[in-house]
Amino acid sequence: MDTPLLTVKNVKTYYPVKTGFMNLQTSYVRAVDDVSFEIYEGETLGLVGESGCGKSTLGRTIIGLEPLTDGEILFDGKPMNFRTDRVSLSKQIQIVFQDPYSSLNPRLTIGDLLAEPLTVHNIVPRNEIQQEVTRLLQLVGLSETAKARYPHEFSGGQRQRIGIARALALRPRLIICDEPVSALDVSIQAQIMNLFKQLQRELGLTYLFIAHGLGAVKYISDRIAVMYAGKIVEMGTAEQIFKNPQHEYTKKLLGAYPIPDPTKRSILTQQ
Amino acid sequence: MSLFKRYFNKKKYDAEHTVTWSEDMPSKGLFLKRFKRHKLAVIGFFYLAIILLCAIFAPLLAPYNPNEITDAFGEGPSMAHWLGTDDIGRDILSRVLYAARVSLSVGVGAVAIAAAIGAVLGLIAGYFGGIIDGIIMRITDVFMSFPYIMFILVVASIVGPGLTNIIIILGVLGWPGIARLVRGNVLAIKQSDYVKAGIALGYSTPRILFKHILPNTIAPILIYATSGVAGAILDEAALSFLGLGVQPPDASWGNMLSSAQSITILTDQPWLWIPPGIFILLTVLSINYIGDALRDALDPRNVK
Amino acid sequence: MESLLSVKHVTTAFDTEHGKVISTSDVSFDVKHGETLAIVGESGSGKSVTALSIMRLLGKNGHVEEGEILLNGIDLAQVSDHEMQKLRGNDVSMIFQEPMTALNPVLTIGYQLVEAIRLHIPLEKKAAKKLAIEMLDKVGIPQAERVIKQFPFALSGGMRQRVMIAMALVCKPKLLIADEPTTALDVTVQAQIIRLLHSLCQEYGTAVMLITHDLGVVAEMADRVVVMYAGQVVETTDVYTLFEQPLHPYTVGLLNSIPSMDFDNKELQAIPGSIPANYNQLPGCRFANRCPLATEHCKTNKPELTDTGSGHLTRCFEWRQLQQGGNA
Amino acid sequence: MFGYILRRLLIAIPVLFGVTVINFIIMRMAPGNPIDMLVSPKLPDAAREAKAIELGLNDPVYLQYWNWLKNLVMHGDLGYSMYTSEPVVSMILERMGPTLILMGTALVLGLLIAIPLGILSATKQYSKLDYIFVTGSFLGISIPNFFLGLILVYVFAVQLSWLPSGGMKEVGGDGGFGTLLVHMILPIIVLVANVAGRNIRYVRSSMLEILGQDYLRTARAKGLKELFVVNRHALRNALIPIVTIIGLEIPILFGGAVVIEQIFSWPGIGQLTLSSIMNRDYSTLMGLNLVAAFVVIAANILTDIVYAFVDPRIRKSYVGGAK
Repeated sequence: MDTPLLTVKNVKTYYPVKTGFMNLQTSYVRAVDDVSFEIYEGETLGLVGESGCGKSTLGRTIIGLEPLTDGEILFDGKPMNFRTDRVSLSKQIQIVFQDPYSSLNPRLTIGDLLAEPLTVHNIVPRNEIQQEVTRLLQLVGLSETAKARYPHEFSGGQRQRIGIARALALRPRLIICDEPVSALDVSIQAQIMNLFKQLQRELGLTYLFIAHGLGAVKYISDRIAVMYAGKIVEMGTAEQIFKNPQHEYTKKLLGAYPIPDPTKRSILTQQ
Repeated sequence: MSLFKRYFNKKKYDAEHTVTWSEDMPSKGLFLKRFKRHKLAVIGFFYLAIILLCAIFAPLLAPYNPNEITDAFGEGPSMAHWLGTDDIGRDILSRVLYAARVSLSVGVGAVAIAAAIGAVLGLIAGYFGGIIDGIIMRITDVFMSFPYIMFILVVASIVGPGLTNIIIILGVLGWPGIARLVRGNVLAIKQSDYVKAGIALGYSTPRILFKHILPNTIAPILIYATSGVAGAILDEAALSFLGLGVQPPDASWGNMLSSAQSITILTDQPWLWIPPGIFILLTVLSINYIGDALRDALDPRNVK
Repeated sequence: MESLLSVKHVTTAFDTEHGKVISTSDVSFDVKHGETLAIVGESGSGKSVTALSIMRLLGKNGHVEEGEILLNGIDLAQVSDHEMQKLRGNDVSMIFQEPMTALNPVLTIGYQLVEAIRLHIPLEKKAAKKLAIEMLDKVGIPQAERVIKQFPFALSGGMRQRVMIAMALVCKPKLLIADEPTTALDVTVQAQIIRLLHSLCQEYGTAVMLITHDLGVVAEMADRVVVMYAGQVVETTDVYTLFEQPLHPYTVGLLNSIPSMDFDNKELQAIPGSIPANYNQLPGCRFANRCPLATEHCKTNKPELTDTGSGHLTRCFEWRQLQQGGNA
Repeated sequence: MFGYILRRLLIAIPVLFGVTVINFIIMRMAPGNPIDMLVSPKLPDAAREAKAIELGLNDPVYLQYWNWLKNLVMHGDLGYSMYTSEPVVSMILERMGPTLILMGTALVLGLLIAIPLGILSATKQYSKLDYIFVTGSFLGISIPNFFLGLILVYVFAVQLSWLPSGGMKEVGGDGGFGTLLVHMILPIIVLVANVAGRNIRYVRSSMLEILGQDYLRTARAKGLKELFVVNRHALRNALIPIVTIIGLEIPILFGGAVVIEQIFSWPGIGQLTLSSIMNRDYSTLMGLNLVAAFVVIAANILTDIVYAFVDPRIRKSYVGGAK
């Protein structure tokens, strides 16, 4: 494993909040507070933590959707500057969102929605666009007839598939998955997670998989980072984290996870 | 747990299995279906269509030239003059038909100007935020502090009355309302994931603004615009009634009504002022009903 | 001993823009005194509608078409509004999923709690306030005296859910219906709320009807389980048999969809497809389009809830195939 | 809470400033010589010239504006009417009373009708009652107020002659409270029809929004009667949007007053506006426009303050509410 695909060095994302009398004082919410880690090509790093721990903010900072207050992010060893080379970076790194009902423009048909990135960055010659849209749809398990339909005609699970197809349009190498399955039913979650794994096998993708469901993270991640109050408190392979967690918070998190086996009732037994 | 492994590997299941989706009604059908439920709005729609036709084809439909002095002075409705004539002998029916042009053009013209200015400023204020937003919003506050009718009266008295002036004044002073509405919508849409996805996909700001954000503000603008048209028609009528709108001899429902300010005309010649009043009422009423139906039909919230 | 609540063949329908929509059909189950019954199902399965039908909170255009809901012998579907209001919060009470919006934002916590008390317990304002503070302590809210004067927006999601539990249990009801009480909460807070619910209900002898889609929570809390799919009850059994020997393909599929905690890196067997939109009009079994065991017979006949022995009910013709799969 | 109010006041300052700037610009656009506007015509010419220099009327525009503003703020001097050469301020103050009586009563009565009807039609949605109130409110906002005024005069004053057709008191009468009331009936009916029409549907839609909230379902689950659910829980929340009506209605009422005072020859600001327009009396016009704008801004601030009382989230959050 030579240079990591993504290197995050001492990243901080602070939000100024106006408080006090007449809003004169500004205190800072330290959403992401000095985080460093690396992801290697083809790997899936799981990022888990409770709401408000800063995991989504971190994910969005990496792809330039949130302001980077301090620290450095390298892609393939080179520093990422979204102000100047947003276009080239969009072909390297993409994002899938959590809320299936807000991630698709309600006014565009699925065909237009998938064709747009292709035409903007002319990924394929003009006459092959429709073909490429069909390929993307089949890649995520949807049929060609979806092209003429509008987002409100699809279920949550299907919309997530469309979101994934859109992210794949520019053929990125790294995908930030910002809680892509948290809003879905358990059976649909399993479908989408299998899809993620299959795409990783076929296209050699690298994932930063953000979720608050421990089960999902365990199933899909090679390595896992546990976040608490803007900091990574523990990081290791999935087996290390689940088999013998070191940090107090990780133990508390694992202990609180309801195990789907009535014979091992962990929550009610411990205090 | 081996039970599940043995049981399930009888048939291979994987993600490729194509997925069926609910046969929901296409959005166009749903829109019409929900609009039709508002009976009064449908009636209003047909009424408005008739008024529009009368306005366009006024020269053909009107029995007389609106300013033509006939020999009948101040007579009541008769076979020759269905709605009677005024003291100068002009035929009321013809004037009412020509006046329809005034009201509709003011309504649509003023709102078009207001919508154009308001939408652009609202879009900019909403999307860029920060100081630009602060400045634009303070300007709208200032404009909205002046009582609307008084402000128009003052400006009209300086700039001078007349149809085009009225349209421009109503348009130029009408934009703050729409600007605030569009800004509110843009602020909400800006947070949505499909805009963030657009940024991540490397779309340019104009593309995001005009291809992704603006189309999603059209519905609220449309709903606000219908009440704007109704308001503009009422404002023009009020101005003309007060003598500062459309100037005689041109006909406007408002200035036809102002003649009724004299007690004699009010009591003895009701056919002079009642028809224009009724026309304003029916036109504004239908536009308001259509606006209400639009709000229900376009409201994404109740996509049950 | 007669069960506390028995729901018999209940069908609930809503009048909507597209005409009448039947959301649950032929739902039957019982809740015994002090028992925790879990109702498991995914979105659209009708589990929340069933709960709201019991509390008769279906709103203006929802109503119970057929069936009986007997609470201690009183049929809640027929009883008068006034009578129902006397029961709500006293004999049967309910807590909801979204703590952030479940409390009135412009009224203090104290006001809303005292109101719940004085509706059913004849106490003076002062005494009621004292009971309210005791109840807040009981549900583990620190500095209850201060919280009484505060407004809901000042409390976290977990705290607000505790206030809801206090409000629901203060009159010591016989049955508590909990509609996805922990879904909107973080894992650590969820564990605390599960412990709190369990201990309080045991202390008061209150039966719990827990509605959830999380089989982990079911395993932790439930004694018996009802599985619902597309508006119907498809399986009913005790919690141990459900995880050990489920007799309905949907339940099997659900259990297979959960990533297991041990590291056999078992491939997840996702249930393909989705719930058919027109499931009310289907001639046969509603799970047929996604079921690996589905036969022509399944597609044309409606399976009934059959007892496979010792009260283990399932709504499937081919359940024996699951049984022949033999035990683990 | 105090911080919140102060902040609202601070925001109002640039708006006030903006209003005076725009007013001054329009004044500059108006035909006629600024001297006639700002210097009392009673003074002999030499003194007028001196006063003109004193006011710096031939200084650059922004200086003139500054002097005008200083003059306005210090002595409340709005210049002199170009028609009656009386100080504009006294003319306005003299006529402010009748207009405020008219607007105030119309607003109060309008809300007394709109709020209960709006709530009733929301709680009994799609019932006969709801249909009647909504249709009534559509009529209220669609009928031009002068047309309604003419009809009322035609019916009540002319045909039935129950009510006077205009003015505040009988010509030469003593102008007691009784006659004032009688004279107010028709204009108030017109204004109230407008106010109620606009706000019944506003209250109804805000109420419908609240009726769908989760906390009402919680209240019902406690065993509360539907009546109490609406009165105690829903109404308290409906107060918040209802308070904003005051801020919205004042500017529109001014407009209505202008038309109504014309039809019913009511000696208020509206009539003064129209007479000033007819007489090309721009200085009075500017004064009227400015004062009206001040009243609107004052109303907005008042609304914000009342808003803070009604909505605890604002009351608490600005005094370092408990986190």
